[in-house]
Amino acid sequence: MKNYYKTKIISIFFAFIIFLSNTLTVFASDIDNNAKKTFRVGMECGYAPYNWTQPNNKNGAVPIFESSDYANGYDVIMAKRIADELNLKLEIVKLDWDSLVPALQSGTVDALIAGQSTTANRKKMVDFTEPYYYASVVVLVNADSKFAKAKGISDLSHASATSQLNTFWYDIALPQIPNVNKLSAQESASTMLAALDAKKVDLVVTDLPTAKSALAAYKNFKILDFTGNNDNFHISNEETNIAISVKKGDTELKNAINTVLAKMDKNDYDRIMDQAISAQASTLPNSFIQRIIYILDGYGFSFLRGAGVTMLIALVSTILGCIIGFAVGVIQATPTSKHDPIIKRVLLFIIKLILNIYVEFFRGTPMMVQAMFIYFGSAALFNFNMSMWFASFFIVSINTGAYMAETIRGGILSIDPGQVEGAKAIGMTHVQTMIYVIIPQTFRNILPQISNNLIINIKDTCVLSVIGTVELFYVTKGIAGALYTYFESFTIVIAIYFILTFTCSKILRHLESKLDGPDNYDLATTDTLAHTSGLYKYSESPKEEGL
Amino acid sequence: MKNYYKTKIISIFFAFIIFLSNTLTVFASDIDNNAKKTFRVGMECGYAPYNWTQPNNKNGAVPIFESSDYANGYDVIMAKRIADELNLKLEIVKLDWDSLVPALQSGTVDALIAGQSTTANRKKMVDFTEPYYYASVVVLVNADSKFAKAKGISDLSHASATSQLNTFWYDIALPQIPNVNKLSAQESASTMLAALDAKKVDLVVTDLPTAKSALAAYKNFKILDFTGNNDNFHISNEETNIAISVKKGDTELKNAINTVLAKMDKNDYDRIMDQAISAQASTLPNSFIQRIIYILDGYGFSFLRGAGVTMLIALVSTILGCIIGFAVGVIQATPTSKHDPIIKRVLLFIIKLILNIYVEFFRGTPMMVQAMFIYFGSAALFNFNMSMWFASFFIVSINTGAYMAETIRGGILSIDPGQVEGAKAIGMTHVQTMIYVIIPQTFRNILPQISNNLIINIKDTCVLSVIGTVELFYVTKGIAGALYTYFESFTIVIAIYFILTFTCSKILRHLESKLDGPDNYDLATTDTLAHTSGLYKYSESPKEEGL
Amino acid sequence: MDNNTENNIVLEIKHLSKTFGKNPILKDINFNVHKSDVTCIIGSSGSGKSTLLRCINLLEFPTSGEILYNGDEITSNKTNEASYRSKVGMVFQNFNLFNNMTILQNCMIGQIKVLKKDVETSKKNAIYYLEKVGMAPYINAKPRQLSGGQKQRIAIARALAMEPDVLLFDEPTSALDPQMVNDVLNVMKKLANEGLTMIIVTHEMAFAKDVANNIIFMANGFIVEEGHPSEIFVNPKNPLTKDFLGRFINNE
Amino acid sequence: MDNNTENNIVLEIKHLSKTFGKNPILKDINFNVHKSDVTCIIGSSGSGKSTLLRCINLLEFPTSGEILYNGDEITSNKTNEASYRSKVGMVFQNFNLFNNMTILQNCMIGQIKVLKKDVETSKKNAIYYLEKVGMAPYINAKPRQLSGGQKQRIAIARALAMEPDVLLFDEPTSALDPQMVNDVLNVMKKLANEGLTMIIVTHEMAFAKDVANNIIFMANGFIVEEGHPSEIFVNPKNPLTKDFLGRFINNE
Ligand SMILES: Nc1ncnc2c1ncn2[C@@H]1O[C@H](COP(=O)(O)OP(=O)(O)OP(=O)(O)O)[C@@H](O)[C@H]1O
Ligand SMILES: Nc1ncnc2c1ncn2[C@@H]1O[C@H](COP(=O)(O)OP(=O)(O)OP(=O)(O)O)[C@@H](O)[C@H]1O
Ligand SMILES: [Mg+2]
Ligand SMILES: [Mg+2]
Repeated sequence: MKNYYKTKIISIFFAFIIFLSNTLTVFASDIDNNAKKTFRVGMECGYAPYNWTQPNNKNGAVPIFESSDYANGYDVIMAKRIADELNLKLEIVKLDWDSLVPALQSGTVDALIAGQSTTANRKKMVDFTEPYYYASVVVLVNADSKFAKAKGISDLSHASATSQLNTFWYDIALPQIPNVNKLSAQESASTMLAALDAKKVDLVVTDLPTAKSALAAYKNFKILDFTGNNDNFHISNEETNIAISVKKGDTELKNAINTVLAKMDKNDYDRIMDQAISAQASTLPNSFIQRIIYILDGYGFSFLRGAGVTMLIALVSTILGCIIGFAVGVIQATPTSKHDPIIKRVLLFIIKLILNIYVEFFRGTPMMVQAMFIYFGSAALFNFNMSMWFASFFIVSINTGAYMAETIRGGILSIDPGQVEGAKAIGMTHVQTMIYVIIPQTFRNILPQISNNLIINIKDTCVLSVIGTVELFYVTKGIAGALYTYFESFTIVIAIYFILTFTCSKILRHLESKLDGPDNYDLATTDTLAHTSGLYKYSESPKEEGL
Repeated sequence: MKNYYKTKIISIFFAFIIFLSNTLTVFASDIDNNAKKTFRVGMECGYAPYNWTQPNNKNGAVPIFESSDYANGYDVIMAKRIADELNLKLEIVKLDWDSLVPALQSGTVDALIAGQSTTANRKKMVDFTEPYYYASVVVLVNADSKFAKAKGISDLSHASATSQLNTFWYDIALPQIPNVNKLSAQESASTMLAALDAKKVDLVVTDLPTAKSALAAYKNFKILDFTGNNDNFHISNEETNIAISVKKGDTELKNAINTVLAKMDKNDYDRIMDQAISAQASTLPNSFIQRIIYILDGYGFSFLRGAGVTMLIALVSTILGCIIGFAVGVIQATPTSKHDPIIKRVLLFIIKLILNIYVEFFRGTPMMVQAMFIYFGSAALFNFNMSMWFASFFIVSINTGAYMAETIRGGILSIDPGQVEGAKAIGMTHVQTMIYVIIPQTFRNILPQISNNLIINIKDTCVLSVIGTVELFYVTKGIAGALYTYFESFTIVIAIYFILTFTCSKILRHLESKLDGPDNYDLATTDTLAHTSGLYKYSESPKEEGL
Repeated sequence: MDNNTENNIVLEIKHLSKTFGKNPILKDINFNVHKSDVTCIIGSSGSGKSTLLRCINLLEFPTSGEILYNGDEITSNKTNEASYRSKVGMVFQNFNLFNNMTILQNCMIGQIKVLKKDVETSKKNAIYYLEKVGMAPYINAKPRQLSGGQKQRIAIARALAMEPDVLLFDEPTSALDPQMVNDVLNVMKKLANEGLTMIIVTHEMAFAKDVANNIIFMANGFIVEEGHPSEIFVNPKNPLTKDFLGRFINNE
Repeated sequence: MDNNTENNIVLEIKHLSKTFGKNPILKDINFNVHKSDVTCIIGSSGSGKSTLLRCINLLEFPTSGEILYNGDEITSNKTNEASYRSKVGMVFQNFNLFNNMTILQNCMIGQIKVLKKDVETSKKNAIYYLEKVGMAPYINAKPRQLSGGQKQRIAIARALAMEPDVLLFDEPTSALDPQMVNDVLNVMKKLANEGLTMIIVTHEMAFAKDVANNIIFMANGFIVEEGHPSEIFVNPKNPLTKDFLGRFINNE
């Protein structure tokens, strides 16, 4: 069984990394193949409780190859034991889930100890050892639920239930509960657990390791394990047997590992799994606050980078968008009179019409759809392959511009018409009037709107994930999925968003009061005037003073 | 092979329907089991080219049980042939993908002819007949690509490639291409094809029926089918064999079907598949415009309902949000002077602080995260189980309120302070001043902003899909996935969004000019005055007129 | 009207001063206003006349000093500003008409919302005062459609329609022609006779001389001289007053 | 200054009329302004004086009729409005100072941006005119911090600093005290001697009499009477004029 949600996030992320720098190639070729005594084991280092990443070597964690982090979990414990028994030097290689089999086939790693179930498809690609774990299917309920005392799946009749999307838990196991009220599948293990915690469902179906891990995070859950009971789910071994894989034909290693496994039985496995889960529970601290610290410790840099990307796109696009918005808003607020030359009026009419279409279209359609059309469509229609970065800036700017145009049109209309007349009366052209008199006053009045827009942009960049931009929200979903720490990760990201937006809004508020200028003025003294004019002689007659 | 993306959408949708009305239960019990001569076949009616829904009976489509629509496709053709040969009356039952096996087990249907591959898991739940199709894995490229002439998968070396997320095409087949540049998986078959069309990748891996269907939509694609060649993908039969399933133990029906299938061979299957695909191609018209009409014809009501939900949430929430925003904005713009009583100042300070936190928090964090926290969190923390509708209105309103509060604060600040003084001088209280003088003027000035906000809300309701609200965007994603008509469906939805937002923005613009009032006034005549005052006697002295 | 006793004092300004930032604008202002008094404040531009009126109306808060209205200290925290202002009205130098309302609504809103009169009475009353200033035909116009003098007359009518005890006028005739000034003068005289107390800031010395029974001359934020028009305009004592009134007295 | 020949005509107004909606405001206005003329327009409130000035400045477009500036038809489509207005300046009844600028910037911006003068010269020039109206010490203030009379003087200084050929004043002394009116009068007289052409809308008859060499009396959108102040103020011919000037002539 596999957390597909996580896979998706990580694989897209990984693909993006490859795309950018081809690091994987470099990485793969870096490995020297002469160290005969080394036992290279590939795993994801992010599929608790089988394997996970931690920032220190607590609980016997093993350093990850070419990284400052450590790996731990059931797989790592098993890998250490196998390496010990076979007298090999263990090296843990962290790989994307989708890269595991290719890495094994290419010889990058010697074996995969990665919580893989022995599906027929995989069997064609690799050779499996004997199972090193049996992941039986269990039910999780709230301890205070009326189903907590169930003795078999028929006692769960009429319960509302869910499980994870695209898993055999949901597709095959769940429907076996009689008269079950099967609700829609949850996208990830973490949302599934959150739904149970929120009592949106009576129970969830999952496997034992996941359930045990969940207990570490949710103390109020209870596991219902009907193993050995006839009134249980009927699931094939293929799905529940978890085994180690080696390169096809590498019988030598396979046999060696099998001899090690032969020394253990199911009880040993369960004991080791409990050990791993308790290590995980001890790694993932008990209290909410400490978990947040733990996540920040391990993933702080990812959050930072995501926040950086988000802020970069939001800031640049807001500025560009404001410029576009001012240009469009000013043109749209240009008055036409019957007395202007006909050419000017026609031209202005056409320009205004085009700008109107621009504003209405981009304001009126979701940015996500626009992003897809522009990014994919530019290539399909015009054969113009724009970069992901260019597309991101372009899309957000052009959207901000459309919104700002309306804001600015409104802002201009709300300035006292006397200001325009004052400017016209001293001979300013329309453009000069706008630049020196109207826009500065509009700008001050719409600063709260600009601040709103910047904040919207900070948050809305998340839709850019459809074209592969790795911004803050995208990063967070990945982390939440990897650690089952749904509320914790989102609390962190909410805090980060809040800090970003709050800082921006405070800076803009400060700008507002700065633009308002001081509440009082200083009277110019003789000296100042003499100094500023260089010529002027201030007359100090009492009459002048009295004015 | 299955389109998982689609499954997800449909299953959530379906679960929602069950949740609301338990229609499925009613439906299942409605079926009378005495019609012995009936052959009830379950399928999804939305997995082209195996089966799909169409609005008419063209190309020999069969009516769907208890529906005004018709089903057609490879499965339907096969079902008709089997029913004919066995002299049974065919009845097509449309079921959610996830409900297929349970429906078979419960006896709701007699057989599933639904493009199912014969995976081991399924084998445990149902009995499969002999395969009735072999879905070999193929490669799709652009006809003008340098890979178009490849003779085997090794000729595809170094190509950039992708496929659909969570399929064996991506997980198992794709990595078999040597040195492939494997990009991140696409969420659905439709985006996968769009990416190839946009030349973001050199090739995609898929199965033959999908590829053939794709050709109907994308004329510029070419299929590379290496079947029979050694240099091909190595895939197990389990994945490629497509079979009919009957209830476990129903050997009678299984054998009957097998005798029918025994009369056909692989060539027959391919011919029938081609027939289905050409029917699909003829169902799905060639030109872009006609396809759009076709989609509108079949799914018009779904679009309408989605648009209705979207508009309902957007309108109600914008109005509620404006009210919240005005309340908050007015309080925040209340001036405090040193001369107010200390209690009033402290109270106002606290209220302003709380409102500030509200505004900054809701402006500052993504609505999607808020939706999840509020919807799940309200139950987990306060044991308050809010309905999906209440949550939708609540979340969008409270967000709009936070944005509007800032807008209104800015709007109030930009009104000439003389207006406040004028009102105060005739003895109005702060609240009266706001209600009768300041807010009406602010309201007119910020109408463009309200229009912006309404439009944002129309579009942003799409994030409510995380809590299961079936609004426009959500509906569209489902339709796009079901028909492989990515650009067409999104063109439709862009048009719908545009119509909705454009109408709203025009209505509000109209309101703007209406609020501005007529450009000229009518002089009150003696009569009017006498009429209005009921008392007043207008003096017509020349002096009065001259004023 | 000169024989006012202490009991008749409506407004008492004691040691009032006002500072904007570092600039002192009003410095130790002291004067009393009796019932039915018409007090005219004259003085050069920027001498603090408007600021003084705004302080009396509590639109600006005095930096120090006291303002007593019918013997009550109104700068204290306990004053209900709104109800005080409904008794002490003000006509602004720049009118401050409500832009979102027609002329009629401008004159009715205060009566309806503050004085809680019904709509019919308010309308009759509004039209009565609009007629007095010759603006009755314009009841449907919006402020932005009117000429300066028309706006000024509306502002006067709006304040009168509230029928306050005290009215503060800030240059109520600045945008009016001599004929119109005359009309407004007559209205004011009539109101004074009916018992309305008025404080008028004006630059029209003739107007001040005609209407006032007390003249206050301000310069540099101080009250330089105060007295009956017959004294001030005929025999100004302070050299600043003499200088200021020079042109007017010569014209007479 | 009376012996102007036809060659000296700066502004020629021919059959000008203006209608707002259904209300005719200006009706068949005809008059000429010669170089260095000081034309005063008087008339009751709402008679269309401001509208006439705004038409001359092209802020309102005449419904019919012609305006010729130095012989050129300026209501035609070909006129460059901005450059015309840089030669024909205007001082507004409600000042219209730029709220986003200090006093100094208000007086400099036009010189820099329209006349393309350099910053130093503009500053010297601005301070020169500000000094003339006694507002030099306030160069750092913002318009909202000034009294009515102070704003009015800034508005005058701003227009003067543009050194136009023709200046249109809309009640330039309405917010000023008699002394200040005197000062402004002197400034204007000096400018007239230096060759500036002025059209002044005013309610101050004394001022009009002192400064003008041509008086136009308007009523109900018509020009009722036009002539030298010595005629109009002494022997008004039209009964409307007589009625209007009644109070002023009596006061004299
Ligand atoms: N935008 C407008 N729409 C309709 N009517 C207007 C508009 N502007 C001015 N008016 C009307 O035109 C008439 C003349 O106005 P104008 O401002 O020219 O008068 P004025 O002679 O300057 O008066 P005052 O001495 O009071 O300033 C007035 O009755 C006024 O109501
Ligand atoms: N908000 C403010 N901030 C700073 N200074 C101000 C403010 N309001 C007024 N002043 C200053 O206070 C002084 C007095 O202003 P005030 O308006 O009371 O004068 P005034 O006597 O009414 O003059 P006028 O006859 O021109 O209307 C002026 O110098 C003005 O610049
Ligand atoms: Mg004043
Ligand atoms: Mg006027």
